[in-house]
Amino acid sequence: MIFVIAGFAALTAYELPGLIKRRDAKEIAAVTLITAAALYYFVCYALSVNAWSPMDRLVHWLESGLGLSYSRFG
Amino acid sequence: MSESVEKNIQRMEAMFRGDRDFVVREFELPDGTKAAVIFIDGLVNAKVISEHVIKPLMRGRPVNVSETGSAFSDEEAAKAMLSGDTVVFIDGIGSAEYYNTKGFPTRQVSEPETETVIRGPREGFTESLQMNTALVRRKLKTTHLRMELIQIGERSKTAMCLCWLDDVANPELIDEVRRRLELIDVDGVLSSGYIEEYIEDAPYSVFQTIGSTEKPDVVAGKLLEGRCALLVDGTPFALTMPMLFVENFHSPEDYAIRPYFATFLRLIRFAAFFVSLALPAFYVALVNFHQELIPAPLLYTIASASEGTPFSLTVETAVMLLTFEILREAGVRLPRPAGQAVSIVGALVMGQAAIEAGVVGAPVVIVIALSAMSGFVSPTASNAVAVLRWLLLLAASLTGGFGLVMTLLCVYLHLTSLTSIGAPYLHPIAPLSPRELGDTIVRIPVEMMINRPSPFHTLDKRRKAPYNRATFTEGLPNEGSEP
Amino acid sequence: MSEKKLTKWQFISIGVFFMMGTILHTSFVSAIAGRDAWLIPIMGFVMFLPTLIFCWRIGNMFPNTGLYEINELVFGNIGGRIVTFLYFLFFLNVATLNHVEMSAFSATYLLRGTPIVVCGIMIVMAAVYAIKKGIITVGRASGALVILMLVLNAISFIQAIPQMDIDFTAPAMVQSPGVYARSSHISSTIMYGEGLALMVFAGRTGKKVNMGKSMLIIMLIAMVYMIQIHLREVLLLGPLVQFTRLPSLEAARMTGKSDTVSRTESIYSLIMLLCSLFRVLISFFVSLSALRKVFRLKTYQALVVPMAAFIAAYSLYALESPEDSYFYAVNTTPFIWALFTFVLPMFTLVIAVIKRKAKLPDRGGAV
Amino acid sequence: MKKTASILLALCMPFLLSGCWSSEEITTLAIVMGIGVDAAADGEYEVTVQIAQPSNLKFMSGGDNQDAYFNASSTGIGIQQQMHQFETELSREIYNGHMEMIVIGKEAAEGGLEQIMDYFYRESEARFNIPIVIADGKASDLLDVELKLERLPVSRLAGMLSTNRVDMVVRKITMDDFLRNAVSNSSATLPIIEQLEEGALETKGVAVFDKYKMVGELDQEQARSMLILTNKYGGGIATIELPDNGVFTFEITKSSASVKPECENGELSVNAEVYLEFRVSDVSEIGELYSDEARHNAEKMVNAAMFERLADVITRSRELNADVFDFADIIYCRYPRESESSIKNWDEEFRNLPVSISVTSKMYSSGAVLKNIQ
Repeated sequence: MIFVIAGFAALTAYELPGLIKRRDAKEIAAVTLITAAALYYFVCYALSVNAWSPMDRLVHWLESGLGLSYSRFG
Repeated sequence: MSESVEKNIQRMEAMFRGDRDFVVREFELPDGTKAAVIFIDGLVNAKVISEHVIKPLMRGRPVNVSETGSAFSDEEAAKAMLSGDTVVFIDGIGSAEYYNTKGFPTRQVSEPETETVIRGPREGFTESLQMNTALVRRKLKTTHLRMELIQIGERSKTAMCLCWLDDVANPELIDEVRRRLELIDVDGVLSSGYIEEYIEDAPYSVFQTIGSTEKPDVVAGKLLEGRCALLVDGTPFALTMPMLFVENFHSPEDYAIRPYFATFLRLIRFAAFFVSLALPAFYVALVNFHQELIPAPLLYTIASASEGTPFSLTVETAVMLLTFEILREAGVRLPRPAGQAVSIVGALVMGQAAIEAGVVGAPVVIVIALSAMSGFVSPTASNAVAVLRWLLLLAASLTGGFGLVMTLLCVYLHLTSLTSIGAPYLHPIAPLSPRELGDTIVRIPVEMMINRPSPFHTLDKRRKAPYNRATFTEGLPNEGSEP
Repeated sequence: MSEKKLTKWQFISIGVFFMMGTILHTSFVSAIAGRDAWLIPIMGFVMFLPTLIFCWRIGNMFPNTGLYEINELVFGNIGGRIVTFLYFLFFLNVATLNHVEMSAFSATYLLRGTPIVVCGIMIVMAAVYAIKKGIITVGRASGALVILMLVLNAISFIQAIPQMDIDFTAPAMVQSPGVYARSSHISSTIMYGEGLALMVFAGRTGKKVNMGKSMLIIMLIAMVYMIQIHLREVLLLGPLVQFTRLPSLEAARMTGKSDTVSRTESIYSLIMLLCSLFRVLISFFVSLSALRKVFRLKTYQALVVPMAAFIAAYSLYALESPEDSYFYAVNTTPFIWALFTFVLPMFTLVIAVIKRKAKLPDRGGAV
Repeated sequence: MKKTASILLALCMPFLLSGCWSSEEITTLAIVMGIGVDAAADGEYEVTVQIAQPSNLKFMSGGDNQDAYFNASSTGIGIQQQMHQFETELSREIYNGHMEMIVIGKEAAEGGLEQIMDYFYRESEARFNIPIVIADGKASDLLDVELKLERLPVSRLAGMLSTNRVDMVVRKITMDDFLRNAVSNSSATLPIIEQLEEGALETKGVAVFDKYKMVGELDQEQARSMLILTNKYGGGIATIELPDNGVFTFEITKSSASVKPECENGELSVNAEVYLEFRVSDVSEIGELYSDEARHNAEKMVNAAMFERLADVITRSRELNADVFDFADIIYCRYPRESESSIKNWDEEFRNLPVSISVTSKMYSSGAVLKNIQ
């Protein structure tokens, strides 16, 4: 399991040297941000910790908050 | 270039440092001035020199030889001598005259080994450029057939002839090829294989995007389709650009036999390509991952066959594949009679013994033999297939059907992204143009082949006017026209 | 020499291939509608018409401009980028949900023992390779692939006809209207709605490609395709269609008479795999180009691999448990999707028309 | 190009390290061909699994056919548990992708099949169209039946159901048919196979189920009439006892029944018209049959006999309170609104649902002989 994550993390970091050469600040920021997010979820999965998932939050808020869900009116 | 003959001869001898085949022949003109003839023995036709160069000079008559030129410097003279001309120094004249007396021995026109054909022209190219261009000229007796001479190779100075039909081929294509050829700056070009890799669009791809053939009629056919060909001096293989993927499955014979049989053969070649590419991987995926796809009786035979074998299925398949590749290579490398024996004996004995000894299961041998044999159906694609087969086998052994499908998709995408000098490689399939599927996967009757392939943006789109069969069919009795 | 634009047929083949990816979603509709599932795609198409009208009108107003450029033209620079960011979130979630379904499907049926995360990564790898090769190559490749898929689909339908039992659809249209409203809402937002992603390709199509017309052709072919899948499931499984999690695969397992060709569902599942991979691929690409438009990056090549890793990782946590994406898809996702596939396009259309009207009277020239 | 090549390499790296999970060598699989479930003490089940031994199964012309299969069985609470128990016991992994038959013992059927069925349809390897059979005695004995033509007892059972055209009393019921009935109001039926002495097998009749519990049996004649009424009868031999203890046997070649529900002002009723075509097999003393008059009274006799049998099966199913003829679905399809209320409590409704039957038959050949050779 750890190998899989290590493999993928190494891979995403593969892009960085190419980018640094191109000195494009915006792109480097975007790539590091996304890689960090990916790693966050992967590590949570490896340690089987429950990560924060926006989709889940949105669904629960819609269901309980606005009641916008078929499960309410069956 | 100095006036006196001796000084010229000494400088030339210094340049050639007394090679054995450097010949000097001094004589005197009728009016007493000294003259000398130098040439390279073996590259020239001695009879022509003595008859038409030395004798007329000695008698004061002019030299009547097809091609002459004058050299003003040592290099030019050396260059002329090296390409088979004879250089004449005359005392008192600052320049040297050279006459075309080429005459080195060449192989006779014979049937090519690689592309044997049952029905259709049998002549193949030889090593000499003059003979090859003559063969192509004989096929296309039109003034629009351009033959442009290009010289590449700093040391080898190989002469190449780029030929195309200037009223058919797209000038941009020709300029593009010429530009790529001029970029090549290498010291020796010994065979057309070198050039192929230089001017290819995708040199790292497993697939060949420049076609090569040994038969002038094939070259003529391709020129008519709007492509250009490159005849290289010293190799019997002509390069045809741009090449499409479907050409791997065309053989010159297709146009000499009935359309139905030709279509049948082409479909078999396509099927053989897929079988040789995916069969071992598919077999491993089937037995290791999707056992429910195998019908019960077959499942029993496979299970009982692989009961005693020590290796896992993937290792077994890989080992058998390797042995077949070794056998194939042995069969090709050995001289003709021995080669035949090795491959047959090897395959039979090896396979049989392996099964008896229980090292390998019988189904595996069948699968590998079938896939190896079907690889030979299209020689040009077989080297690509031999490499991809291993990639597919790896994917199938790791992830079964899933991996197999994904890798096939990646190969397909790789093929679509390839271009051969600008023309999309999978032309009628990837950028789908149904009308042109006619002459690629299936062979429609000759009458219907009216347009030239579109990716080459040929100047003259139509191959010929539609064939007016009606004119002579009324007369035939069984027209059903009797009252 | 080779053109860099998508021709009409290539765009339609990408669209149809994308819409064929709904084969994994059939349980959303058949779980609710049961034996009338095969009528739902028609109602879903009707509910999807407003968005189609949006594509048609916007396509005519701004010919050959992608969805994101339209946003910027209509909402100005900042507003456009915000709307594009909304679309980015939408398409990211579309890609993630499709990815979740696909990895759950391949983990349970094709590669029985493999953990879900590995299947996820393999799917994403294939998507990365395709995107690295460029979307024009994918367009070119999808031309022949779509025809192959449609032919294989037809063959598996015809092969199943002897097993089919017509009177499973017998008491048609008798269920309560709420059931029909709910399932056609699901169909129009999830199955058809995600087709909005195709609007992004408008910028890359050749001159003579009319957005509206091609989207209409794509959606009609998709409708016929969906009716055919549902019909096959209902006629083979009958009332059981409400209970199975992947009815199209169970239907494939049912067919097969003679023992030799009996169990062909593995081949059918590979077709399902390819179609849904394409759906993940296109929505992934679309969210990537949205990100690029929002942050004005020069190329998205650098973003491909990290974004793929993110989707593979995020899909593990997007839903409570990857196995039961059905629960969300049936209850809350249609509302979220409706926001993006119905409300946002309508809003853009209204603003565009108002802007067009405001411009025309005073200057009288086209935009 | 170098970039994509390196990316591909890096992407493959996680795989080479972590190996392949779902790849099972074929030699490590125990190929399950059939499963038998019997009720054991206090709610436990005895599961017997028939596993093929491929090496003996290979076709060996004239070889000694030692057993090409072996049965393993174990008792415990659920079925899934037993399967794992087998895996520990046998050296190989259980693989039921090729399962051909499920055999269920009579007591287990009477006890209710929810738990058994739940394992089979939730298990993603097994298929929906596996035939299910009820064993009159214990399922494990049925799986051990003596072999005549086949190499596996399971394939002998499967063969019995699908090919015995001669006496088509029983139809092959697959798991999805059974589940479909369990879902709707009509009740499911499963064939019962009885093991007579020294290895003879016979389809004894049909077990009737209410949802998942077995509530009763129909004998062979009733099973045939049920098939005729539900229009699934492929043909078979039937006999009629004549008054002076003669026998009139005829072979039904074609039978079609059209069952039409009617509803006059809220009153539901069903009208079944049955049309039979038969051929005379052997007859004790009717005399020549080629004359129209003789033909008519033979047809009248068959009509009467069949009418009485059809009526008998309907009364029997009313006793068992199981709608075996799918009347519920047929009525609901035709009159969804009106039948809404009665479908709710279908058990009582079915008991007093008026069913009118009419049988017409046609004898189209009296065999190769014009009249009895006497």
